[in-house]
Amino acid sequence: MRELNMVKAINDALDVMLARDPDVLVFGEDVGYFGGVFRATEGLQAKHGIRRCFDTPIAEGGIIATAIGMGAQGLRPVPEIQFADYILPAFDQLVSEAARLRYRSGGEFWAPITVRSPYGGGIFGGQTHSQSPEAIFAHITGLKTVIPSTPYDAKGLLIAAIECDDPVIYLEPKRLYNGPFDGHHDREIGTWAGHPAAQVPEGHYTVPLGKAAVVRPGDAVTVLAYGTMVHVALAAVDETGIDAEVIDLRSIVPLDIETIVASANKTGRCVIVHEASRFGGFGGELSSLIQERCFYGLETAIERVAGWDTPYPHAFEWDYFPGPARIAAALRRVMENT
Amino acid sequence: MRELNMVKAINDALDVMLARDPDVLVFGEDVGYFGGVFRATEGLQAKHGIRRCFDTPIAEGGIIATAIGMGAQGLRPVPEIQFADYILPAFDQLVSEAARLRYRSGGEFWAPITVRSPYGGGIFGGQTHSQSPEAIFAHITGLKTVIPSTPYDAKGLLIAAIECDDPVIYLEPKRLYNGPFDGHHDREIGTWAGHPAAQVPEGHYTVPLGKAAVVRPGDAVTVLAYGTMVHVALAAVDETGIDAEVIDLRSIVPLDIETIVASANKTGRCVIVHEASRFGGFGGELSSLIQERCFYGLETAIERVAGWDTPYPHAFEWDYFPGPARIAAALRRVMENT
Amino acid sequence: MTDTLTNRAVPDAATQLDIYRRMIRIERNDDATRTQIRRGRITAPYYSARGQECIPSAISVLLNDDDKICTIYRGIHDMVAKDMPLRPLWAEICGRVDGTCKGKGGPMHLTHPETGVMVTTGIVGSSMPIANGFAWAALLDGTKQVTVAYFGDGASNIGAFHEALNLASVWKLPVIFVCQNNGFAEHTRYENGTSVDQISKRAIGYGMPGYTVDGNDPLDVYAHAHAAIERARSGEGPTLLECKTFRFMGHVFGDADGYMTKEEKAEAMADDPLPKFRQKLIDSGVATADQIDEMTAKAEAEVNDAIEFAMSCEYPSDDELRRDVFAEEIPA
Amino acid sequence: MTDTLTNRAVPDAATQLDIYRRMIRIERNDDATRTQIRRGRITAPYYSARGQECIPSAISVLLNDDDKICTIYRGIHDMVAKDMPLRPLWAEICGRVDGTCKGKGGPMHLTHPETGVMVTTGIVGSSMPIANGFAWAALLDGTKQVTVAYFGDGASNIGAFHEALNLASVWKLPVIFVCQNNGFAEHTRYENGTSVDQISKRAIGYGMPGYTVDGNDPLDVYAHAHAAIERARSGEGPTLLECKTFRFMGHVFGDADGYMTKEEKAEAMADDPLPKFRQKLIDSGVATADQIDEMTAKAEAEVNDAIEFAMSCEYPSDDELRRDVFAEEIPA
Amino acid sequence: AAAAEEAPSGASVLSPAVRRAVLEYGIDPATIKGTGKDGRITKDDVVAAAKAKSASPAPTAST
Ligand SMILES: Cc1ncc(C[n+]2csc(CCOP(=O)(O)OP(=O)(O)O)c2C)c(N)n1
Ligand SMILES: Cc1ncc(C[n+]2csc(CCOP(=O)(O)OP(=O)(O)O)c2C)c(N)n1
Ligand SMILES: [Mg+2]
Ligand SMILES: [Mg+2]
Ligand SMILES: [Mg+2]
Repeated sequence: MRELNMVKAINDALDVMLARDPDVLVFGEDVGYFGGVFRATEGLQAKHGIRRCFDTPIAEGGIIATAIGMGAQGLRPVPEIQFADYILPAFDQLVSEAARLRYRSGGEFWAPITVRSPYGGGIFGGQTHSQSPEAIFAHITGLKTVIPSTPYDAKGLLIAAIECDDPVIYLEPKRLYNGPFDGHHDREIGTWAGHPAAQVPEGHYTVPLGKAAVVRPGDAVTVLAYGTMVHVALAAVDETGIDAEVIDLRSIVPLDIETIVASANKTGRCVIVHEASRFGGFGGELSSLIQERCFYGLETAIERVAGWDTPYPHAFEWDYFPGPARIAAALRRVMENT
Repeated sequence: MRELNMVKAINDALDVMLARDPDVLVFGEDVGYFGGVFRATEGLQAKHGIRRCFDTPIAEGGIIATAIGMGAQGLRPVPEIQFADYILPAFDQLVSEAARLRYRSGGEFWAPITVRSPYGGGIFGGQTHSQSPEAIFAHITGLKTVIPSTPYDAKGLLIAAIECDDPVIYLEPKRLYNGPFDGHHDREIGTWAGHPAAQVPEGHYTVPLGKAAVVRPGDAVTVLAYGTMVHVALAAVDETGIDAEVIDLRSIVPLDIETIVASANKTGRCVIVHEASRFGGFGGELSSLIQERCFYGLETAIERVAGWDTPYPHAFEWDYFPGPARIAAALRRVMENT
Repeated sequence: MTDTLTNRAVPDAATQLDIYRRMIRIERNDDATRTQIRRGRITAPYYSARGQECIPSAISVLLNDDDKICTIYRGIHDMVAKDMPLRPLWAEICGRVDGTCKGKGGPMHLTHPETGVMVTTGIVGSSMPIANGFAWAALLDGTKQVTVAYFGDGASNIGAFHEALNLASVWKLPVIFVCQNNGFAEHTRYENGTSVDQISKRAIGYGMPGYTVDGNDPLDVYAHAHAAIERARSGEGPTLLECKTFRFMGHVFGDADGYMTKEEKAEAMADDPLPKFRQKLIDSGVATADQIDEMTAKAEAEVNDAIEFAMSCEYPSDDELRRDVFAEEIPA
Repeated sequence: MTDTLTNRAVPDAATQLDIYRRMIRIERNDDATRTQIRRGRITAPYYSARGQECIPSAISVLLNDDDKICTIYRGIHDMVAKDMPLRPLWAEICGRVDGTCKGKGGPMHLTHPETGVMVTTGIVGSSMPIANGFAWAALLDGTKQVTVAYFGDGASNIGAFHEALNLASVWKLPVIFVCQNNGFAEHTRYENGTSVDQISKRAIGYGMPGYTVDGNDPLDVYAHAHAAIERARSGEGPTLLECKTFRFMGHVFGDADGYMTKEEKAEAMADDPLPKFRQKLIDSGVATADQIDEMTAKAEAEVNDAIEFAMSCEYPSDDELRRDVFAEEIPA
Repeated sequence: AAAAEEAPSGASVLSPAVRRAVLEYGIDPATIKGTGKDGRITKDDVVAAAKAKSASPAPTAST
């Protein structure tokens, strides 16, 4: 099998779907001729033609709106928003239209669009090129939100998202494009080469939405993560030597609550990790769900490790970023606190 | 003292501030000449002049952006967004600019704006005229979010918000404009007349941001609510006869965590109530905070009573709305479950 | 500075009658809606389009069922003009399961794919750029389908308008942007929100034709719509039509109208497109008064039948609450 | 169809020299920035404005310190033209506590209220409507302060542009909207994103004057900016200036430039505003080559001093992380 | 909470999991020596105590 990094895996998924389904369209700013600022759409216009893969003006609201109309007429648009921070000008279209079309038409039509967007920090992007907006999407009923953490999953989840008849926000952890970054920014940073999940099959396959992956089985404590934080959490677990069960959620809507509950009931201890700032973040939902469903199974309070409650801080990137040390400290706390 | 309904109390707060501080400006769609679709700005243009209270085109992003620039130059703009559902086209301005200006200028300037907006359901408004978007604001660091539940608080909190040097989202529960709606939509609906909190002093006073109100002291269970749900929760408590402590949060950012923790530690039982849909809603943050800080004090799992995880449903308004019966059932459950 | 049409298409007699048929169907339907609300038989905010009947009627005679429209809260006239059947329309207004959206759209979000009524938004501006998506799909499929985006004068000031027109023009999409300029956005006058004397001039900024049209004159609307639709169908791209008109009933039914003078209102209402066109049809021998009365009676009967049908329909059952959130039903 | 200026103001000799001083200060600063990045002394995405120096320079000689500018990621030239001091500018680029934003803004969000550099956004379009707020404040205070909103050609296609221009015109705000049209938005050509051949034509849709200007000719920029600023200061409202130019270094420093032909690039670069204006100043006797060389050396020295200053500054202390989120410090 | 007022020491703060365990195993938490932080009783402590209890002769095994 071939080894691909995450960008190439995403490119491959788009290529497979463009070839397989004439209704699939790929577009966005610099996506066509140039191949995307992160190269995710490289070569697709040359191969599939300018009608299937094309550039757009800078108009995020208009891009998403166009996708909605296409979708309602039966196409499967896959717009790219260059950075997740630029989704906000399109927020109205996503919330008031894309997410709600199926419901308010009584199921007559819907918006089967997949919005791809690189997100997250650790790349010196500053305030508006580093944010993790998943929580605001997770709260919008009618939207699905998917976040891969490996090349294999990136391809399989993206194909599943495109084939899904609901609007999907597909957030790509840009810090993982080239390698499984584990948060040790001060060490040499590895690539995907040699990583088992960089083995990406050719052709069509899916990773189902709503199924978490237990990426490290363990008995002592449950760690919930997604995106870049999966790798950071794994590093922290390694470094503490604690027998943690690390779960990669892969999609936060739909959420694989069964896997989460089973693990939490087994370990009685949970640490939730995300890059987004903590207050009002998705960790709150996860924590409450576990508390509601596993209350009498909990040995200690559920902890959240997250970005600080500040704007994404240009000058304090690695302080803000919930790195292995912060996660390890939380792991130790929940193991001690009984 | 005068009795005022909530709209009049808000109007009074604006009037007081326009008179008191020449930097205060009030504007929005139909706000000037017409006095606002809910009459909140009635008479203000006539009294304070067209430079201080004026109409805008339909351009929510532009309205908020203008307010940001005014604020950065030292004015205190109080824009109205006619319905909270229309805030979304301005979401980028609120998140990427208003909330972040102070941080990224290193404290050199900021956006002391107060965005007033009617929100919430129970008025047959359907999908785009009924939503409760507080959770997406609460997650944005740099924004404060305030929600009054009585005329007295509405005036005092609004003045505090205007005087606050940070951007404040001030959400007005439109269902409460004319009376303390308790969720019994099938009964005759009362007005504010005779309600103690409809006694609104003349002139300037503030209700501080970040201080919750214990609106009904009790020992058996803590109920956290804000906006319309305060009155619905009170009705449910009455009907069950349970000795609940009902706390009106009044502002969700800043959050009065001390009052919440003290009550939860006292009662060991909590029910959190909001109109917004449950998944990813603000209840998740509240529930996790209590769980984190009061873990060993909890006698039973914290419950959330909220809107269903559907779009705001035109045809099922009263099914969706977390009315007294649903809250009462939750109260009974947490009292039984030990 | 706005464009002037050189070749003016003229509707033949049958088409003129068809325009009138649509207009009177709209008018009878509007009248009945207000009556039902007044009588307390339905509770809904109602944005009457009384006075604006001519615009979608003269356009819709040029459209096929598979041509799409995207419209707004004040859009029932656009739907009725597109010959959307009234029974499912009324059932939807009443929130019944036989409504075109199973009662889940309600009066502000009516849609009916069979007649091309695809998107109705309550958020000003949002439906305009969505129209581009339908148009793209048509391009890709190689059909001649066009999409009409209806919106108000106030809506021409929100960002979505700009993005919609620019995108449509860059991509030469078969869209007709129809601004129903009734002079007010809620209670705010045109000139207090709009910086240009004619919205059609904005077309210049998008390299597309823009026309200001008498929205109360069916022949003027028809001629311009004809040109725009021809242009769209032949792959040349979008057009902006500004149709000047007036809303007789104010913004929302029940509105006070203190924001204009009595004279101003009376003058605008004197240009009622319905009696004017009726008279014209009779004068020009296209139809007799009897024929028109018959047409009116027929429309009225259809409306009454739809109302009674709607009132007899069931409300959607509780399980519907959790259906259509996603493709799969969500758990209770 | 775009407007033509009748009364062209001409800068006197001293002003011309001042324009050149600003241009060379920008150019030396830009050159040094690229050198520092190349040498690995700073890590930051850098959006060079090499080639666009003339635009803000010819405008800024007409502005006072209390006139405001709102600009974008590609905006350091606009700041330097506004005579923002280079030490705090560089300290900010390097993320140091002596930076103009205590290191918390970083290279994409530089601001400096003392010289009127108020808003710099990374989100395309967002700063344009914010400019209106400064202008409103000026109206209210009865000052003659104007605000300049700088943006790119690509930015003229996003909704914020439309709302900004419409609002400014409806309210007759003292704003000058300056589009620095360099022919590309990232790697996408003008015509693939923009539906009109001249962005200045969009002014028609907002009832304001719009001019297309040679952005590489200081006298042309000056003349039009002069008219626009006069108009703004006298309460007549906003103007749209489209200044045609070219970005020599591509979108972001380090960019491949495969998206244009070598000839196209060479031709654009041949119109370098700097040597052209230098020669003109010498030819017309405004300055000698020596004077200009001295000016250049001075600019270079200032830049070098600023860089060494910045490198010697401390990084902000950890407590700064939690300051300036709100007026009050947040708890750790 | 009610439990907090009764016993002092480690037995006073029982996590929900421990509370359920003592109920299931029918063990009085006051009889258990906690090994957790600040002498807190862990679920393992309860399980160990239960094992010890069943290992000792059954109190009344009337067959
Ligand atoms: C984004 C947004 N802002 C505000 C509103 C409230 N609103 C509803 S209709 C309306 C006026 C629209 O005027 P116009 O576009 O002229 O259409 P008309 O109602 O006159 O047909 C406004 C401001 C809204 N629905 N959406
Ligand atoms: C809303 C938004 N969309 C996309 C981007 C990414 N982006 C950054 S610069 C740029 C091109 C802007 O082009 P133009 O306005 O012509 O300015 P220039 O860079 O040429 O000076 C784009 C698309 C962004 N920053 N914000
Ligand atoms: Mg899909
Ligand atoms: Mg109107
Ligand atoms: Mg450009």
